[in-house]
Amino acid sequence: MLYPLVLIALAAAPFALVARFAGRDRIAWGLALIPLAIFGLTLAQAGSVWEGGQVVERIAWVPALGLDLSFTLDGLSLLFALIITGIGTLIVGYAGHYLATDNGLGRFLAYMMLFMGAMLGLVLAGNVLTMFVFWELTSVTSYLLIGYKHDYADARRGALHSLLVTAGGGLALLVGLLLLGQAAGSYELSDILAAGDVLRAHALYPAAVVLILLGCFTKSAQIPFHFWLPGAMQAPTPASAFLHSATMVKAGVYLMARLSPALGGTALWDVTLAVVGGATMTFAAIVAMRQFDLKAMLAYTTISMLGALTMQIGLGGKYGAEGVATNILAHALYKSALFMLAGVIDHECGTRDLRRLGGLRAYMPRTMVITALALLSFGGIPVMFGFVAKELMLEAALETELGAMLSTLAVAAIAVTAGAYLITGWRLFSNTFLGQRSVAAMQQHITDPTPGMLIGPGVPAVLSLIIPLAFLGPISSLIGPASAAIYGKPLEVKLALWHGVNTALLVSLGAIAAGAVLARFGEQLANLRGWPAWMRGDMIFDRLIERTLTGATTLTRTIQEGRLRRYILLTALALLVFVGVPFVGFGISSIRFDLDPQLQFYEILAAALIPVGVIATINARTRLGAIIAVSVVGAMVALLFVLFSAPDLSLTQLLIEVLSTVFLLLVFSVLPVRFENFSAAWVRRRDAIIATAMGFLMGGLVLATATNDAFAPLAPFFLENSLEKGKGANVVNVILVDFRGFDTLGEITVLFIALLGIYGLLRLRQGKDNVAPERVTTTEPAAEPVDTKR
Amino acid sequence: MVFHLFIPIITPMIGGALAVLFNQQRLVARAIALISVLINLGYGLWLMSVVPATGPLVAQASGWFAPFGISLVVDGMSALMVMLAALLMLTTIIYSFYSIDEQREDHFYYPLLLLLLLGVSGAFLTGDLFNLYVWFEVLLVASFGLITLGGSRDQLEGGLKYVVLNLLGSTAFLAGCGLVYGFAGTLNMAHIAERMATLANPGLQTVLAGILLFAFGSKAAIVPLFFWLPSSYHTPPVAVTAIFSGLMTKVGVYALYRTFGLLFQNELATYGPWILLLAGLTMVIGVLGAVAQMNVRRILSFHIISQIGYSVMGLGLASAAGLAAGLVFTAHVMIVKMALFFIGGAAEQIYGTGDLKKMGGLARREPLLALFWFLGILSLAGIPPLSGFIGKLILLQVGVSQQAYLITAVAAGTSILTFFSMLKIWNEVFWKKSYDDVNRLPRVPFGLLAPGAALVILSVALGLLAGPLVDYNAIAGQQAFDRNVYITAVCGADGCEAVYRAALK
Amino acid sequence: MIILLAIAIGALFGGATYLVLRRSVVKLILGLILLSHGVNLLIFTMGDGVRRGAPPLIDASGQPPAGVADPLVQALILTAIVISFGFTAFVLALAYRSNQAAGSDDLDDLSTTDRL
Amino acid sequence: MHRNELPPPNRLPSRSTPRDSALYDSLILRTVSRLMMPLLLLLSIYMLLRGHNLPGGGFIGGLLAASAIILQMVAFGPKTARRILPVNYLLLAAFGVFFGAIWGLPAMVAGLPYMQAFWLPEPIPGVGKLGTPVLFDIGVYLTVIGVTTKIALLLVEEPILFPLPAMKPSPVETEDGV
Repeated sequence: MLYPLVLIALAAAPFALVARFAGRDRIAWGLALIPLAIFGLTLAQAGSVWEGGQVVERIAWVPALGLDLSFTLDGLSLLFALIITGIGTLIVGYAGHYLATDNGLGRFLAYMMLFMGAMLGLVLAGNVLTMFVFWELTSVTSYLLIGYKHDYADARRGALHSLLVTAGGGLALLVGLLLLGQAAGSYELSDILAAGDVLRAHALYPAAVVLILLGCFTKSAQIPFHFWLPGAMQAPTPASAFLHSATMVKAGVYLMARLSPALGGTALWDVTLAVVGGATMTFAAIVAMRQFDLKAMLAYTTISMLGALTMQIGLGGKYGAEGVATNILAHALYKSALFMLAGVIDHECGTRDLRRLGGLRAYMPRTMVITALALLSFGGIPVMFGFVAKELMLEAALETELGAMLSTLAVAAIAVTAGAYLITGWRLFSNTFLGQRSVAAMQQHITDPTPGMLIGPGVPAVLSLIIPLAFLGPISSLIGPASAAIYGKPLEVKLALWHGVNTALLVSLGAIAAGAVLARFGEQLANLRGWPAWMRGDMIFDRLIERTLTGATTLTRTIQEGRLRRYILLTALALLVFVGVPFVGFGISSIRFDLDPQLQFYEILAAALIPVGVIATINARTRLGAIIAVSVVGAMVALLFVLFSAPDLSLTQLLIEVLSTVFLLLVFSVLPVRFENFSAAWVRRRDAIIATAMGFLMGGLVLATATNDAFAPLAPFFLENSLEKGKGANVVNVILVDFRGFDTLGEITVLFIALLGIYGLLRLRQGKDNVAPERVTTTEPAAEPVDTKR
Repeated sequence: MVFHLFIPIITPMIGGALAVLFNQQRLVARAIALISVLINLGYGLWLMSVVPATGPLVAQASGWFAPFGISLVVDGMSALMVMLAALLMLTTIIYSFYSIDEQREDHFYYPLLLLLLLGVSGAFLTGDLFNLYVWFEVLLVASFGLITLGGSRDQLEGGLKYVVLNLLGSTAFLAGCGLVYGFAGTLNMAHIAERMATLANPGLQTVLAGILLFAFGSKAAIVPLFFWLPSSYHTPPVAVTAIFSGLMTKVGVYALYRTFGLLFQNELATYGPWILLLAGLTMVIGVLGAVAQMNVRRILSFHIISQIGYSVMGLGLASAAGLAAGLVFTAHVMIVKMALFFIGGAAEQIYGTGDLKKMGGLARREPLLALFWFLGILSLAGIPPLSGFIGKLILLQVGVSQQAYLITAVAAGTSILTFFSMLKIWNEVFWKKSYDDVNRLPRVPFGLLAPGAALVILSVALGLLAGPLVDYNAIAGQQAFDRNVYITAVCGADGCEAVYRAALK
Repeated sequence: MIILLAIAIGALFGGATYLVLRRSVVKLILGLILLSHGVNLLIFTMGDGVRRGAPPLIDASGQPPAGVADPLVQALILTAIVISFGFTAFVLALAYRSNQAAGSDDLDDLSTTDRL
Repeated sequence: MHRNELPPPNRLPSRSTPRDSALYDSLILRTVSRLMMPLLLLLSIYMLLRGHNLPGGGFIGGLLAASAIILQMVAFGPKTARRILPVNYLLLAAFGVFFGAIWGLPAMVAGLPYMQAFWLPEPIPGVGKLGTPVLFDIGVYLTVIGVTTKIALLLVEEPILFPLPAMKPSPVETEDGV
């Protein structure tokens, strides 16, 4: 019952296109029934998971490559699947309102459903290659969603960045997974997870870990790959809410969590994750404080939380596992709500710039309440779900086995981050809802949106409050198996709002206090100048792209520079290397000189006239002289043929020589009568050296091969059978028309085709552009429109 | 002995001659072309269905037995290639119906296509080295005719480079052919393989293998022998570029596989690392060329080179699994690359230019074209579940399992640049707002869209149903890498040398 | 004899290489012609020995004369000669047309299709 | 059916009137070629027929015949070539390939490999033994005549080649790079 879930979501994509033709919001809520149904179906299977079991399925795809579509539902997959479909339901419905006036809604929803299917497949995959398949699909659908408003250069840029970074990481991941599979002897997750000890001792382990982490870090926007995520905010807000906060970016976290029982437990894995995660968390939290764009602010806090999750996986232990699972859920709830709310504000006010907003409490009271709930959870204020999650994070930092130093650092980082969250949350809230109504917002009549639009953010925001108050028990049974999967061992989880007064609580309270104090100075902090360009990842990446382009252009100009003789030169040099080097190395010893005492004078003469003719051709000053010299060479070749027992060849050669000369004379009549020296002296010298080398090589090859009697030739067979079986006394002709008549058939076809080609060449002359006349664009392109509302 | 093995050769040959004779009636010429190709396609499919089970099929031209007569040998690799050649030619002919002007038709466009198919099929089928040369020349001269047909300045310029550099490669092949005969005394490929396996003069054999590597390398457009390709491929009509991209270099790859899988397998130990080096360079230089270009077809042309690197990588891995992987990749790239040429070409055709800077806005104007293009570039970049992913995965897997980490890394790294350069086209041609009013452009007619779309759908299908493809090529790779299978099929269990001795008493 | 032919072959290949590296389209073509001569002679020497006065014709006795020349290479060369004739004619026509289109017989002027 | 719009062909104005005069107006040449013509044609057929047993064959015969026709053409102009053999040489070449290829088919009908030889039991007087290889050789002969003559015709009919255009000076050789 697993793969149908994925299939349903994927199959819904074409269906979504219908939205183009019908009432927007209703269609969207109708479509939302599909994720809702998947949610229900998944939940229906939760029972067996909660009893400690797994649901496993497998469809053969490419068995020879170990690439099967295998699916497993365990605690961790279940948690993710429920988040994806649950939040997905709300967001699909929300999108109908958000994009109600957009003609592309159908396309948008189709991408969303595709993405949902891919994401479901990713978390349900029971085989790392299957997982990778869906991993890449999420990158691609994300690209399409970020670039949804592709008329704007920023949207294209953001989409390109996100795809290049995540797909580049994906490649590293693929190689890493292949190494992992190689080491474990299987690509099945269950086998890999069971082979933890073997893997950690394997020689490929470090390489595999580094590559896999590259994949995860890029996907989950860890430093220094974080920059694509703010760029991805070019996507329409429902997509941001779904992909870039609740689901896709967590794929990296998911994979790290998934593999940590097998790969974790080493300094390489644990410390890398803890340090990179911690750094990302703190850095992004501080950057978030300074943003003015609502979505950018949320994007940075998302990066921060992704760092926090990564860090907790690295910190490990029981609390690490519990913390990861709990934080994933808590974050998904409040962050998707916040994104949707940002969309609501944007939608209603026409801007999401904090400097232009303000005083909305009077006009959008419902929105304000929901925002407040979500922000409380985000800030980790007690009784909210975010608080429970943050406590676990602190426990993980305190209880980690990575040593006192890292533990202390982690605690400090969490405290700073928590404080920064408070500031961010406060800034967001106060600048939007409190104070005076700003000039920008005054120009239009502003109210709460339709209730339908508030369902999306409302449900998760309210859940953030209700869960810790009323449903900690049921949620524990969801978090428990998930934590167990991360921990790698069975785990009893009992979430609680109140753990008593312990270190975690104290730190937590300290952070709240510190944050409250800091909030007073928030504005000053926010006014700090932005990061210099060389420190901004997206700028660096732009420059990297630029450098790649210019580098590639320079390289290509150098290599493919246009002149035929340069190409010929390189080709000749390549031949000298490909053949000359092995010849000098291995073949030259095979040369034998057969000095024939009976050599006749005219034989020597004929052979000697060939080099003479060649040199005469080279040195010819006139066209006619060159043609004559070449003809002499041809005649001498014919003479050699007749001297050495080849009358047929000789005749043919002579006739062809005559005809070629006629053709040469005909065609060359348009070309200049006299030649000059075409090249500088040194060029001629260089070419002469290459030509000499070529001559020696070919002559040497002939000597080495022709004097070698390793094997008897086929020839006697033809001599023996020509008359009797071929009915002819001229063996050459019998070979041509019978023994190897098939060659001759091809040969006359060559002649015939050459004629067709020449006919076309001489009789068909078309203008410069064969396709259609060049269209002239005289006007400069208009500047691209600036997007004000996204 | 399978007497009808000649069908894929005879059909286009007689078809080509007849199409010239009836060239005055355009419809007749078209019909002849279509029918010939369909026959080849059907026969190729039949071959693919039987060869994995029966092993190589053999026929002797003129009835003279091997190693004296010319053998035709079809193993898994040949059958696949024969089928693909016909399939791709079919799409090209259909595309040509809608895109080729009447003047070209009057100047023997369809006969040239058929004769190109003749050369390609002959090269895939023959089991005789000199006969291979002849078919190479057939396909080469047909390609000369096609690339220059039309006679615009660009075509002539590019054509001259194409012709001269290819002639040099051909000459090297002919010389190599002669030297192989001089050394081994035979031309039958099975017989050559058998004699070479005795290692009578390993030094000389290494040199001979070097010549063939050069000759076929220049046909396959590996570094540093690719110059002819980007100089010329963007100059003829789209249909011609497309079929060239599908077939020409792949014949070179096929010949390289034969050379080192069969004739000079012993030399693979010596050349393997160097082939891998060349493969890596080919991938990187090719893709950087693509990154640098700003024209749809020129980008795609450089990609051909880059992808040849992957095909050659399969050979450099020097194992049956490597060949199988290379074949899977080659089959995939033949299909997808042609599809992209068709689709990009259709865009070029309606826009009147292939210059990225002048194009734009086609995502809205031509959603179907955009859809298939996007799927195509995903496939080319190796995104699952399309065929490109299978091709990339199998190559990387073999690379990893054979500890060829460096080339594996290069192959993986190259594909992100591939993706980048393809996205460049996507961004500029489809997503970017057009400076012009796109709605004034003519719509892409069905006939220009269908061939590319069909090939993209095929790529999707090959990805989703990759099991049979991979299984088939595993067998094909084994057949191509096991000299005894080939020799036994051609000369019997005792081998060609025994036949040779018996025939000469 | 083989050494004699080897020298001729070396000269042909060397001269051809030099000629195809020139800028003149005429010399390029002449180089290609020399190249085909070189290859033909090369194949010729690859036969079952190079013989004098023993063409591969079967006389009235019905038996090939002793020490007869290798007929196979001769057939191969015949094929090669004819093929290279076809190519030479094609290249001639192409050179003529490209010369006409570009208005120059300097090959270095023909580099627009690679311009980036 | 859709056709993309193409610019009008950039045909040369003189294209429509192919020249029809001798390339080299020489009495000796005319006389010699007139005398040689039948001889050469006969010789070519002789060469074709005896080829199976003595030096000769389809190639040599075809080349001889083509040389004869080309000689005539040089002396009297292209039209003469058409008078000697009133055929379209291009179609003759196509027919030659077709003719050569079909004689391999009878064997396949009999379930034998393509091009396997069939011989008439008795020799035909004046021709010798007749079999499919000989017929194939005739296909070769026709192809060679057709191709070679047609190429010459195409070149001769080029308006730019004849009469000779004014020579432009050869470029002064400067080396502007390597």
